[in-house]
Amino acid sequence: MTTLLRTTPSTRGRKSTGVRGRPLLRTSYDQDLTLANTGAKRRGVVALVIASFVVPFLLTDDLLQVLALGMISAVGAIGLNLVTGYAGQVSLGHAFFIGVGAYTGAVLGGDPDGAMLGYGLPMWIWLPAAGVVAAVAGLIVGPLAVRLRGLYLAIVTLGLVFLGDHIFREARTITGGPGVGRRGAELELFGIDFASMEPISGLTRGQAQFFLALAFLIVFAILGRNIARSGVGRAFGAVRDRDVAAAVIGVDLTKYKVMAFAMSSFFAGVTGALYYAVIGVFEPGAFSLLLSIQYLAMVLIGGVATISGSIMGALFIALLPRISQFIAHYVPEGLLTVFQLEAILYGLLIMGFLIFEPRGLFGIWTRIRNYWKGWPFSY
Amino acid sequence: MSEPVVSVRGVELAFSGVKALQGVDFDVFDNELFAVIGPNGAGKTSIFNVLSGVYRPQQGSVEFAGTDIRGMRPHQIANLGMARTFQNIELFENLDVVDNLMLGRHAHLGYGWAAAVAWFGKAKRAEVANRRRVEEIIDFLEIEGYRQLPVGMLPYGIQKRIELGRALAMEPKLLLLDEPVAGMNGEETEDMARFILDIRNELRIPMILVEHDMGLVMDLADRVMAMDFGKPVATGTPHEVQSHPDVIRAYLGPVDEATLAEVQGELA
Amino acid sequence: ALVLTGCRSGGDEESSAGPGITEEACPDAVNKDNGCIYLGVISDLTKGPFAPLAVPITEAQKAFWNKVNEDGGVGGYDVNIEKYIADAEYNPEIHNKKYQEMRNDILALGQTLGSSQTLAILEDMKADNVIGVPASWNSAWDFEDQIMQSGASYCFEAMNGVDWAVQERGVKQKVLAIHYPNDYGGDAAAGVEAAAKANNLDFASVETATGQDNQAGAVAAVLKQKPDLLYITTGPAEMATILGGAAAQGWKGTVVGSSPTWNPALLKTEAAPALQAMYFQAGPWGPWGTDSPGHDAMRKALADVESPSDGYTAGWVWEYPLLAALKSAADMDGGVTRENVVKAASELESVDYEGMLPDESFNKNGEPNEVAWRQSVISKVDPKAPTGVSITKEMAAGPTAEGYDYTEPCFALQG
Amino acid sequence: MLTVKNLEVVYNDVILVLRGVSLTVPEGQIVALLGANGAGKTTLLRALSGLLDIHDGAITKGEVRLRDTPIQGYDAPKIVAAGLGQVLEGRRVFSEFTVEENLRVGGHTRRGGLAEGIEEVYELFPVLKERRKNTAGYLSGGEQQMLAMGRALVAQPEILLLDEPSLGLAPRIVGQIKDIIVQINERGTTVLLVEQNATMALSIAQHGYVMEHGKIVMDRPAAELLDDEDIRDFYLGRGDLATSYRDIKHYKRRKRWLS
Amino acid sequence: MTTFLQSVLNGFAQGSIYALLALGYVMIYKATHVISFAQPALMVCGGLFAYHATSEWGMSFWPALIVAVLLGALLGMLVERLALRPMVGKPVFTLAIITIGVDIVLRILANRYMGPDPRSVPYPSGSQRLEFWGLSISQQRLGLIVVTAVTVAALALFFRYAKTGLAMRATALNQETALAQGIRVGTMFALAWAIAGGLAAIAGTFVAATGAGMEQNTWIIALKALPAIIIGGLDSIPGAVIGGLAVGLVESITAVFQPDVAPWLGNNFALVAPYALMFLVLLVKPYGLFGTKEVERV
Ligand SMILES: Nc1ncnc2c1ncn2[C@@H]1O[C@H](COP(=O)(O)OP(=O)(O)OP(=O)(O)O)[C@@H](O)[C@H]1O
Ligand SMILES: Nc1ncnc2c1ncn2[C@@H]1O[C@H](COP(=O)(O)OP(=O)(O)OP(=O)(O)O)[C@@H](O)[C@H]1O
Ligand SMILES: [Mg+2]
Ligand SMILES: [Mg+2]
Repeated sequence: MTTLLRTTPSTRGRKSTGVRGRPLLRTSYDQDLTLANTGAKRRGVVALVIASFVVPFLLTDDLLQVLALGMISAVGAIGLNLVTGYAGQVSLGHAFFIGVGAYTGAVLGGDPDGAMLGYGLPMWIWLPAAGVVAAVAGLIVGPLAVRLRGLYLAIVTLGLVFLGDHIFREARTITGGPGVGRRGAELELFGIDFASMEPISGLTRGQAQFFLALAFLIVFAILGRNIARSGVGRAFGAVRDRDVAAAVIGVDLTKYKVMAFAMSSFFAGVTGALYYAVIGVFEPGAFSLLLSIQYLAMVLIGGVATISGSIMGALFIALLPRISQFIAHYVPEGLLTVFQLEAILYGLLIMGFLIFEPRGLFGIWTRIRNYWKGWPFSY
Repeated sequence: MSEPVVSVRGVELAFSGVKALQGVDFDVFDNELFAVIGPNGAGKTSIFNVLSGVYRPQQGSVEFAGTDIRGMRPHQIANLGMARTFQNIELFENLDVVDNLMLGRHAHLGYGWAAAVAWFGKAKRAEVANRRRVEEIIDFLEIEGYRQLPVGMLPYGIQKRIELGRALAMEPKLLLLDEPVAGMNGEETEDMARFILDIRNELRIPMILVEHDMGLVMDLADRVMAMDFGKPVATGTPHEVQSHPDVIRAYLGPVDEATLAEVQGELA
Repeated sequence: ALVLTGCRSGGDEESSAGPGITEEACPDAVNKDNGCIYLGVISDLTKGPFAPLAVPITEAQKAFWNKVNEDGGVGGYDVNIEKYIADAEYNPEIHNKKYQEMRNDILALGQTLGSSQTLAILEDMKADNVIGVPASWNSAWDFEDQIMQSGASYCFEAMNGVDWAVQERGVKQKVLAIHYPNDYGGDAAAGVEAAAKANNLDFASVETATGQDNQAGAVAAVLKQKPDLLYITTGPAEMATILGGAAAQGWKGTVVGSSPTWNPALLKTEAAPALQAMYFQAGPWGPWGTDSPGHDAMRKALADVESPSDGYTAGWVWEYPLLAALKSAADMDGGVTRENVVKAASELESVDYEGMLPDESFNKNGEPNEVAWRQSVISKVDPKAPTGVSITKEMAAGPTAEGYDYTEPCFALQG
Repeated sequence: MLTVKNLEVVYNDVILVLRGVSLTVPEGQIVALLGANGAGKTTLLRALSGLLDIHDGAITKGEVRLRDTPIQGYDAPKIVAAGLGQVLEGRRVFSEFTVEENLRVGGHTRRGGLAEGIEEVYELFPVLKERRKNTAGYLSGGEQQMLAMGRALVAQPEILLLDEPSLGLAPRIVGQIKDIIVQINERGTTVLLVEQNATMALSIAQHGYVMEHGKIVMDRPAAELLDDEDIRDFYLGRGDLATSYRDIKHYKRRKRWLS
Repeated sequence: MTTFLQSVLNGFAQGSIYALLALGYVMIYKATHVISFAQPALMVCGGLFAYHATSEWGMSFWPALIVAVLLGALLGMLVERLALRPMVGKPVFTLAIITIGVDIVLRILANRYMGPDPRSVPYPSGSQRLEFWGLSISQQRLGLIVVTAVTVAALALFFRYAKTGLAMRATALNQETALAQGIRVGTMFALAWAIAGGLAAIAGTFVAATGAGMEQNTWIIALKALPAIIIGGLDSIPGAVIGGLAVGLVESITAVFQPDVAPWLGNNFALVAPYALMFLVLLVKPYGLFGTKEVERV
């Protein structure tokens, strides 16, 4: 039984957040199954949507870009959460799948006259294709997961990152090679060029990309949620918690482990393609262990096995450099330069966060929610 | 009686040095409650593991619902209609009660990953329909109050009941119960006994029961197989098995003829 | 306060003179009455592979502009290169993000380190009319208007190194280029190949990776190929490992490396004897200890530096063209604006390098084949020199570089 | 002598599980603690042996004293060192270890005589000796339970807390466990026994407590409890074997002392 | 043939470094089931301790090595106490991410100390080499191999005969049960980290004594030990040693021969060859060569 993401093997029962929600009256199972199944959730969603439309008009382009990239990586984080959080297969190989997606997107959607391979296909082809190619890569890796457990699997997937790095470095007509890199796919959808510096129907590039990323995130978050709430997501949870028991009740372990990898890689693939299309130029070094770890941090900081947690985690990691930059400028320079401080703070914030809130942002959110649910009576 | 639901012949199972099962033969028939008893380490759980495909016996044949299931993978056997509970609770502890039971219905969902991703339409209809069945089981086992709680934090007795529910949700053709009343007090044991009787009488599912609570076994079982050191030592009605000298020896340890007669007398 | 300044407020940030330039004095200004020009730096300051070089480069550039300010500034402005410094960890993605953060606040980039990194922002730079000083000597930059590079590219430097070795070290048969597979190593290897061809030498090349522990293949290649000349473009530790390893196993020959292969601290390692015997450096200009007014000024400005290195020298020299462009923009209609700086830079035909480089070495006004600078110097190991090397052959171009048809970069960065 | 006064325990800062529990385990006695599933018995034992914080639980009120020393602030190793041993609920053998390694870990705090200690356990449970080189995780449920018991005995604690030691054991072994408890008690070990098998527990205990919803609801000599009608009904099931399980026609209404 | 033997010898020496590092990972894994991504930083710090001892305190190599080991152990304990102890009982992957934070922090501090220059520790007999049968090996590589052998033997004995060794493994398997046996779980963690810190310091010192010494990018070496521990089996001491040596050998042999034998594998395939070997081993043995199989029965 893998215990990597669960608590250390100490308890028969597992700790849980505890506070019981009030029994909420439902009149049909159907209602119970809808996405926003409580009034509070529905109001929350509405508030979020409104906020998303206001934010781009309040912030400068550079911050909007950070947020847009954060939202795009949130899709990758959802993908990682599917395989690692929901299905319990710890993967350090996410960077590899993101890379596969990024290069698929760049090749299919890249400039046909550029120095690197490019076919100039439209976005509605290259984006899903990037996901599909990455998913196929996931399908190939999946069977390994059936044989391996826990950290063995984690390090093997880490091996993928190194092998991938080698391939990316050597496939120069596709990737440009180290120190050179290549351009991502052309960012054009419905005739709108999202990479253009010219205002797009009144919107700046930052605003336009923000909306593009938002739409992308909403679509994939819903897909992710669908997987999570369906029989597939439940089967993932069963495989994670107790795989023998899962098999004995009729869950095909091989099938679901492979499926988890494929689905997760699909999310990684589309993220990779879009992310690096927005970034513009990228080189093979981008898909290193560090990237995998960053995604793992998103999942852990956001909250394991929650879709909204993945999103919060991704935004947090995206904003973290800004946050540490902000704090670093308030600490007097002495022994360390402001940049060293910044880098150290990045590490410290991740640590501090996990130490003080091991359940992640989603845990904080649940606590706040529970508090308000009970308000003005507290339990 | 009619065709057996399960028919086990000459099963041998060994683990590096330990002979867990040797020459095990038995049949279980429709609507029968078949009990397996024996001292610790006799091989009872191993029989369950062989039946559900967790262990692969070195020898012998296992037939279930007309299919030879030896060598089949656990989920395939489950999909043929075999369900079980475990000696150590094996629930999905991070999932809530409803999800645990819904997982019991995994094979009945009838939609694939594509429908799941799309959700609306087929997947949603299937979820609603199956959820209805699960609610029936929740009613049957009287666990309404725990529906939305993660099972990990529930008391032991309730967890045992949920595990039974998960097995029932599979609509099995055969139900294997491994020590369902271990760790329960008298009253809880009675409740469990009642559920077992209801399953038998209302749902008409044949069962194999492994249990150390002799009172329960002798009262409920139609037939009993007693085992020791991986071998069946006696099979028959509760009364027959109870007074079998080998069984008494297995349970009480080596006894002389006089005490044996005494115990037999007491039991009779 | 950078998070907070993310608000879309308009108003005060855009001053009359355009982005990156204010009538207000610089923070901690030398000349309180001057306005302020802000230069950005996007470098590799903490975790990236070039941090050991980039930190001195950045320090030297701060010192350079500080001296400019002490001399009265440029066209009524002081120049500030301290406020907008960003650490991009040698990562194009972060480089891009950092540029987005500062793009409205700077007049030009006083440093943009890394080729793919610079490419990641080049289109935006062009759209913004921002010129930049690279921290490299890449032949590709000779073909970019908005990138101002000083000295000969790695490619010419390598040609000159090989030509020199043929003339002075009796290299006759075989040259082996060991290089990183990137813009730096690739550019140099192309130069080595051209020179090998021109000199009728056998040529072979080996790509190697960063990390001392990853040089076994390179060492084996040297032992197997037995070249008489080894041209290396790696980092210092890698170079020392290769040279030391090959020498320990009996190889003898000449080694020429580009300037990034050198660090004086290598003379304290076990490879020191081998280095002294075989290593030479091809460089774009004289090292730290060279005698010239510019070098003097630099040494004075950086007097309290603990251990001098040629990272400082490079950082210092690179800023001269930018200073020249600012000066000439100041004389134009409209004074110092981004547009004028871009225009001035593209029209520069010479730059006053205070003797560190010949004035005519910088010329952007014409086809690269005509105007690109092709001369470099060769230094030898000299434990007495402050940075462990001193010039053995003065600035010159070898026959290969002289005759090279320079219609495209030696090593194509993606276009 | 172990005394607990007015103990209150909370999990995750919110779930109040013990609500003012007081009890005494006199030196040299066997005390039984009964209670339905979820009453809080295991929680109480965790509180006594310093294992609460690993479950995100905490003592919020009250006092635990071991021979007049308050020990509620101690961590588990310190409590073990003070002579309090525990057989954890649900076996919890080190599954990747062999049987013998498990026993050796059990003797971690024992000073000397480890080999003899292990040998004694083998005498009590011959199966374990047969399986000494086997991986503990592959033992049958009952064998693991024996191992858990054996492991606690190697440490030779002065006070032993037993959490359902008879769980999943065949009747013959239950009898054996019972004998072992009596035996070690006679050798001077004080025992607090949590059991669902009330007949067994009460037949060897001097005193008994019944716990319900985190409170002690009965506190009587064991013999009296054994005679109490409610207790018989609730814990011993079908009274005196008069009826068969087959005759149970309806689910019993829970008799609660508290409700 | 000599080329081959020489590359084996070189690989063996380099593999010793990996073996020491791998042992560090294994120690921490054995007591906590966590893979510590802070090992690179501990190695760098260890090397710098030795550097400081030789260049600032004027010590010679061997005393400096001992100082480095002690300081390294202390640093390991400090890290454990500050960053890991509060997380006892939390999911191990959360802990792994925390070690990454530790690594970032320590490495920045180390870089701050190092500055741009490589720092090297002088080895007594300098760059002298031992020659035999046409092969050659430098003195300090030989010293490294001997030190590795001694360390490994000491650790193996410790785990074989000291009850602490067993207690440490018990802690990793189940903290609560270990506590209930009176094992000081915190002490076990601290001990594991101390040993890991000490091992990393030995590795770091020898890294600083060879080639160009310790510089800001040297930390990457420590990642090579990751395939090593998988090849050997995560919790096995002999496994770590054999895995480390295997990685060293494969790397060295691939570096020398792959460019000629299999050029289609691309440049610098040696960098990923250890991972290729790891895949092969796992295909046959899912728990590495000597790893303990996870026990699972229902
Ligand atoms: N996977 C395995 N590996 C090694 N030995 C095993 C394995 N499974 C079972 N055994 C051995 O086989 C024997 C029978 O075990 P089994 O679990 O079937 O007993 P049981 O009758 O269920 O006992 P209990 O009543 O104690 O649960 C035991 O001695 C056990 O050690
Ligand atoms: N770690 C935990 N977090 C939250 N609640 C818990 C935790 N452990 C136990 N509980 C709750 O505390 C209550 C008492 O549990 P406890 O395990 O002490 O009962 P018990 O009397 O030992 O029951 P059983 O007979 O089933 O072993 C139960 O309601 C249980 O759900
Ligand atoms: Mg069993
Ligand atoms: Mg309990």
